Amino acid sequence: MRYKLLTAALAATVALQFAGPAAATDLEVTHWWTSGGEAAAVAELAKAFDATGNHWVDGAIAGSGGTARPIMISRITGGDPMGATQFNHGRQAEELVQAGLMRDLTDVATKGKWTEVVRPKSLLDSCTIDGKIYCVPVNIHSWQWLWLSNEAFEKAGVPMPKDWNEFVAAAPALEKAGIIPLAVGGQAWQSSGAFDVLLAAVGGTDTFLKVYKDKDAKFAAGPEVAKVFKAADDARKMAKNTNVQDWNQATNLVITGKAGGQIMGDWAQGEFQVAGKTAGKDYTCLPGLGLNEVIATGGDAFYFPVLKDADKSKAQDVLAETLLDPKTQVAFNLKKGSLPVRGDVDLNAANDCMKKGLAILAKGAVIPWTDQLLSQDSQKQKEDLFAEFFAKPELTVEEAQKRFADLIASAD
Amino acid sequence: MSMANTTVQTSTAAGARQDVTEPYGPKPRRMFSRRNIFLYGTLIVVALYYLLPLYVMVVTSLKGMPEIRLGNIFSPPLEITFEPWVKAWATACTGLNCDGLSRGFWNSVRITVPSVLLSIAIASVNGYALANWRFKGADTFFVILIVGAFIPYQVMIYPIVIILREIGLYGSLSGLVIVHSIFGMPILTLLFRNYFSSMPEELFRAARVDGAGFWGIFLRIMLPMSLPIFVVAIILQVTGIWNDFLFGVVYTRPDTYPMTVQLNNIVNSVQGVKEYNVNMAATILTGLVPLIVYFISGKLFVRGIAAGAVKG
Amino acid sequence: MFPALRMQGRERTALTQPADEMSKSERPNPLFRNLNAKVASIPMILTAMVVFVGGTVWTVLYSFTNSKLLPRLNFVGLDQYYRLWATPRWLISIENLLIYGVISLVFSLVIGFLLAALLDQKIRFEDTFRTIFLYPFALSFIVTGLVWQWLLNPDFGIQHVVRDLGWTSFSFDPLYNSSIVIYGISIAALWQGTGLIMCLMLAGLRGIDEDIWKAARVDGIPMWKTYLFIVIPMMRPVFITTLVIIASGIVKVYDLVVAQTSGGPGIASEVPAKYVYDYMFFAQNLGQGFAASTMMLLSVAIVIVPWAYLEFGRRK
Amino acid sequence: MTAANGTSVSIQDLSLNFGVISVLQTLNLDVAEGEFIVLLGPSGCGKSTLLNCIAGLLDISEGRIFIKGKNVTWEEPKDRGIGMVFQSYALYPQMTVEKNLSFGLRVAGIPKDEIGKRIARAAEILQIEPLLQRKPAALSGGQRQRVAIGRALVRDVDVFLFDEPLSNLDAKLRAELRVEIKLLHRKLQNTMIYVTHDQIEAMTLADRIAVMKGGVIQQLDAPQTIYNRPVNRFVAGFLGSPAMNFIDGHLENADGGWRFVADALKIPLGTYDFAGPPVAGPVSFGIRPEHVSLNSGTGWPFSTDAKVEVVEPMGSDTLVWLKLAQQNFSVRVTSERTPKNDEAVTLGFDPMRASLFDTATGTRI
Repeated sequence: MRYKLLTAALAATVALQFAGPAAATDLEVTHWWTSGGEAAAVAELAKAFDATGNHWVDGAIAGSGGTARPIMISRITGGDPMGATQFNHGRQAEELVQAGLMRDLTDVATKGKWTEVVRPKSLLDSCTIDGKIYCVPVNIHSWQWLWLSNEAFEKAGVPMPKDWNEFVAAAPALEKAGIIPLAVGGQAWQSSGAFDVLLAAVGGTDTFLKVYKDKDAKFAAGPEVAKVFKAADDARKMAKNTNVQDWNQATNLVITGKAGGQIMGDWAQGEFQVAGKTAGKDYTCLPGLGLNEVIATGGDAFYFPVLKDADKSKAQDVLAETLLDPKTQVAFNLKKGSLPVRGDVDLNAANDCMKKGLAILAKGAVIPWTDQLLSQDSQKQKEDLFAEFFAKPELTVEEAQKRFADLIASAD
Repeated sequence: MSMANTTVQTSTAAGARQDVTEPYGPKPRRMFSRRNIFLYGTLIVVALYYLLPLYVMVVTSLKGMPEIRLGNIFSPPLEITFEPWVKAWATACTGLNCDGLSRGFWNSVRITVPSVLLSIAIASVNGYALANWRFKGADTFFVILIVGAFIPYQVMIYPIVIILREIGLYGSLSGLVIVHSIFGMPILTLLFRNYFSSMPEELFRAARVDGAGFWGIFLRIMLPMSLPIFVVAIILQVTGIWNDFLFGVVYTRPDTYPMTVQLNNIVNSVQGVKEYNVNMAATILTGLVPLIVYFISGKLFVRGIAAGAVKG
Repeated sequence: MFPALRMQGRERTALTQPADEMSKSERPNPLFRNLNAKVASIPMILTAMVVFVGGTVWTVLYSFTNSKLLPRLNFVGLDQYYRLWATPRWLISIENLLIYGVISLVFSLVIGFLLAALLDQKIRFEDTFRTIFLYPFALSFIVTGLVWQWLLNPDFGIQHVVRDLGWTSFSFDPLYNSSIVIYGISIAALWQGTGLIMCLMLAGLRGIDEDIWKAARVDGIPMWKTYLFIVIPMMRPVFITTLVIIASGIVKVYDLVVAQTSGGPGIASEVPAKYVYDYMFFAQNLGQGFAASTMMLLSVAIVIVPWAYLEFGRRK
Repeated sequence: MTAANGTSVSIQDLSLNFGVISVLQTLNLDVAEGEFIVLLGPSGCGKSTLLNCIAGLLDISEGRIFIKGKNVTWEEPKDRGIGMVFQSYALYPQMTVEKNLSFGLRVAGIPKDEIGKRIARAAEILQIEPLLQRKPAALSGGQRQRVAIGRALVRDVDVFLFDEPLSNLDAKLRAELRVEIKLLHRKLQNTMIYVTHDQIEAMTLADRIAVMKGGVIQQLDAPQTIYNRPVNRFVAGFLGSPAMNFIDGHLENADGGWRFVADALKIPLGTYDFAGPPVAGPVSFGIRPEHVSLNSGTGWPFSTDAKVEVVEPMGSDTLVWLKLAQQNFSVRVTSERTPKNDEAVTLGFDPMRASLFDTATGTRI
C-alpha cells in the first residue's frame, strides 16, 4: 500500500512536469491527515487536482487537529494564508469567516448545484454563514463505531458481541486471555469522543441532543446521563491497560488482536484496510455500538482563505469543484473510510462497514455532531474532563457527572 | 589515615617539604587509592547513565522492525541494517511528501545560519553598549530583557504574529530570523554584557582617549578579544535555533519547514505501526548538527562560559 | 519597520528643540551623549519595549475580554480569571510546575555541582567525561522527550527488559502512572539539562583562586567543608546565572511534556505553558489563554523583577 | 614654578554626583603650563574620578573644564589634547607594541610617515625600540608601563594624565620609573597631572600636590609646604611616614602666653606661628617624629622626660615609641646610640615645628 502511495505521489510529480508550467498554479493545501489511510486518501485529492493542470502543494502537519489548527489559524490571521485548508466543518472557522478572511464560494456552489447534490443537507448548512457558502464538505465522518477484533474474541473463547453491553460482559474473559478489552489512546480527544459516542448510543439520540444541543444542565446532572457515566466507568476500567497515545496505535492494537475493541470513528477503517484486513472476517464493526444505529454528520471540509493573487483564486475555484467531483469523492472516501457527501455516487467498491453506514445514512438516522453543536472552547473543557476521567480512577462517576453538568451549563 | 594527615598538614603549615605524600585535598596522584576508585567509579556510572539513551537510539536505529518487537532495547542488533537511516533521510512520508528529512535539513541550515549571525550581532552590540556605554535607561531595558527571558514563548506567539503581520514579514524567512533574534536576545545579551564587563575598564578608557568611538572600540578592541564568548554564543544559538520546533512550525510554511518540524511530522505520522527504528534514525539525524558542534568545540565552550557567566 | 520609525522620529524632535538654546560649550542635550550607543541599542530597546512590554500589555489587556478565535475588545471583567481558577486542569498544571520546578532547581544544582566538583579533581579524561555529560544539552526537548518516552515505555523499555531478566513483578512506568508522571518527566529534563549546569559550575570552580584551596588545606578544613562554606559562597555570580537559566527553563517547560506524555495520563502531567497554548489555539478561547498567560507573567514578575532590578539595575 | 606661562588646565566649580551620592563637590583647580601636579589621597577620595573627569571619561554634573583656554567640558576625550596612562597599562592585548602606540594616530587618520616618526621618537625617549614588534603579553611590567607612557607620548599632546601608573610595579621598579617620569617631565616640559596614593611619589615628583579627601581638595601647595604646614589634621596625618604624633589636649592662655595642656604635660607655644588669633579650647598638638630629639641636652624650647616602650629599628634610622600624657608618641632617631626598651629618656623639640589643630574642625590654628 505504501508503495502504491509513493508511486502515486511520484506520478503526480511527473505529471506536473509534463503539464507545462504556464497553466499550472501551485496551491498549498494544509491538513492534518498523516496516518496511513489518511495519506492515501489525500493522495487521491492531490491526483485529481493535479489532473486539472494545477499543482497540489502538500502542507501536511502531523499530530492532530489540535496541533495543526493553531498553525493554520496563525498563518491566516498572520497574513500568509495557504491556498486551502482543512477544518472540521462546524464552528472551528466561524470567526475567520466573520473576520472576512475566508472566500465566499457561493458562485462555485451555485454552478455546481451543491445544494442539490450534497446530502444530508445539514452538511452544507454548517458551511453556510449569512446565506453564503464558505466551505466544501468532503466527507462524512461518524464517530459511532465499535471496532472489534475477531481474533481477540476467538482467542478468549467468547462469542462476538453484538452490542456494547455484550462487549462489557465479555471483558473479563478477554482480560483473562491477556487482551486489553478496550483500547483508548492517551490523547484527550479520544476519551472525550468515546464518551460522546456512549452518550448517543447508551443514552439515545434524544439524550444526546438534550445535552449538547439544548445544553440542558439539569438534565445532564440527571439519571439518564448517570447511566451513560456508568457505561463510561465500564469503559475506563476496560481501557486501563492501554499504553498508547495515538488513535491509530490503539487501532493497531485491535488489528493485531492485542485489544478486543475500540470506540473510534470510521476513519479507523482506513487503518484496517491499509493493514489488509477484511471487514466481517478479521474485524467487526458495530455502528452506534450496536445499541442506537445513528450516524453523526461530522466530517472534514475545506476552507479557502482570501488570496490576492488572481491566478490562485482561480485555482481555488478549480480545487473546490474537484473536491466535490463524483469521481474524486468515491476515490477519496474509499481510501479514507468515510462516507461521501454526495448521494449520487456509485459505491459498489465499498466494504461491509461502509455499506452499513450508507444504509443508515439512507434511512436518515443522522444526528449533528459536537463539532457543530459546541464551541471549541467547550469541546476542549470536555476533553480535559474525560481525559482526566479515563486516566484517574479516583475521580468518581458522581464527581465527573457534576463537573460535566457544570460544563454544559456554561457551554456555548 | 588521620595520623598521616595531621603530620602532613603540620609540615605543610610549617612550610617544610611537600613531596612526602599529598594530603587530603583536591589532587592526589596514586592510581588505585580508595579515593580514585570512588571518583572514577562515580564518574563512569554517571557517564553510563548519560550515554544510555544515545546507545539505545543508535542500536534501535540499526535494527529491523521484527527484531525490535521481539528483543530488548539494550541488546545490540543481530543484523545491522542501514535501511532505517536511508528511509529517515530520504523517503519517510508526511502526508504526501516522501522525501524524509533531507529537505528539512537544508531548510534548517537556511534558517539557522542567518538567525545565528543576526542574533549574535545584535546581542554582542547590546552587551557591549550595556557594559561600557551605560546610557540613561539602558539598565531598565536590560531588566525588561532579562524578565523577557522568563516569558513562555507560547504567551508571545499571538502578539508576534500581529507584529510580523504589521511589518509584513509573516511567513517569510526574515520573519523567522527576527523571531529567533528576539528570543535569543535576553540570555545572549546577559552573557555578552558579563563578558565585556569583565574586561578591564581601563582598556576601554584608553581606547577612548586614543579617539576610538563606539564602533571603533567595539570592532578593533573588543571583538578581537571576544573569541571565547562568541564560541559560547554560537553554540547556544546553533543548538537553540536548530532544535526549535515552536517557531519553526508557527512562523514558516511547509516548503520551508525546518528539520525538527519534519522530525515531528515523521514521528507522528504513524502509518500502521510505529517504526521505532526510523524514528530513532530520524531523531539522531536531527540532533547531529548540534551534537557535532558540541563535540568539536566543547572545550572552548567551557572556557567561554567561564568568561561570560562567572563574572557578574 | 513601523514602530521603529516612530521611535526614531520622536527622539529626533526631542533632540532639536533644546539644542538651539545652548551654546556649544554648554552641556549638550543628554540625548546626544552616547548617541551611537543608543542607535546601536535600538534593536534591544525595540525588543524590550515593543515585544516584551508591548506584548505583555496587549496580553493582559485582552485577558479581560471574551476573545475567542480572534482578539476582540469585548470586556468581561475578571470572568476569565474566575473560570481559570475554578478549572481543575489549571490547578494541576500549577501544582505540576511547582513540583517540576523544585525538582529541576534542586537536582540540577546539586547534580551539576557534584559532577563539576568531581571533574575538578584534576582527573584524567576530563574532556571525555565532560563531553558525555554535556552532549544531551545539544539535543532538543522534542528529541529528549521521544527517547525517554521510549525508554520508559513499559512495553518496550526498562520495565520490559528487567522483567525479561526474570524479575516479573518489577514495575517502572513513571509516564503511565498519574501520581508520579511529573517525576518521570523530570528524569528526562535532568538528563538534558544538568550538563550545562555542570559546565557553568565547572567554570565557576576554575575561577576560584588556587590560594583558597591552599589556605583551606593549611587550616586543615575538610574538603566538603571548604566547598560548602568557602567555595560555594564565592561562586555567587555563577549561581545567579545558573538560576536565571534554570528558572527560565522551568517556567517555559512545554515541548518536553508534549513529546513525552502530551499532558497525560489524563491531565496528570499538564503544565501552565501547555494550558496557555491549548486554550489559545486548540480551544480557540484567546481570552482564557491570555488570562492564564497573565497569571504566569504575574508570578514571574513577582519573583523576577525585584531580583533582576537589584542584580542588574543598580551598579556600584 | 612655571605658573607665569599661563594656565594649562582649569577646573571651575566641578561637581559630580552618582544619584544622591556626591563624589566631587564644587571643586576648583588651576594647573599652570608645564606644571607637574599630583593628586594625592586615600582610596575613595575622588582623585581618580577627578582625573577621569578631566580626561572626559566621566560626564560631570556641574561646572566647567578648560584645557589650554578652551572649554572642553563636553568634548570627547580625544579632542581634549590629553594623553593618559593607566594603572593596569591598558595595552590592547591583541596588538603589537607598535600597533598599540599607533592605534590612536591611525584612528585620527594621521599619515603613515608621520606616525612612523612619532613612534620612533617615543620609542627612543622610552628606550623601547627592541620591543616594538612584541605583544604586551611578552613584556615585563616595567616595559608595559613604558609602552603605556609611550602611547600618551605619541599623541603629541599638551597634558599628560597619569592614573596611579606605578602601583602595579614592585618597589624597585617603581623607584626607577619614578625617576624616569621626572626626567621625562623635565625633558618634555608638558603639563602633567598625576594621581597616586603614594606620598613618596607625590613628594618627589610634584611641583604642587593637591591632597584630596571626600571629593574635596584639602590643600594645594608645594610639597614642602604641605609637609611642614598642613592645613588640617587630615593632611598632617596623611603625609609623612612614620606618621605625625598627635596629642589631644587643650589650648589655654596662662601668664600672658599661650600653651598646650594635656594632663600634666604643658607645652609653651611661644615660638609657634599661629595661623590666626588663638582661642582657648580643645586642640590636637601634632609634631613629626623626626622633629623631636632624644637625649640631646636641654637646649630645646620644650623638653620632658619619658620612658621608652618599644624600639623599632628601620635600617637607616630607628623609631622609638614612648608615652606622653598617656598617649602614644614616636621619635625618629638617627644617632648611633639608640635607647633600649624601658630606658628613661629626655626628649625635646621646638614648638615652632609643631602643628596645632582645632579638635572639633580639624583645621590648623
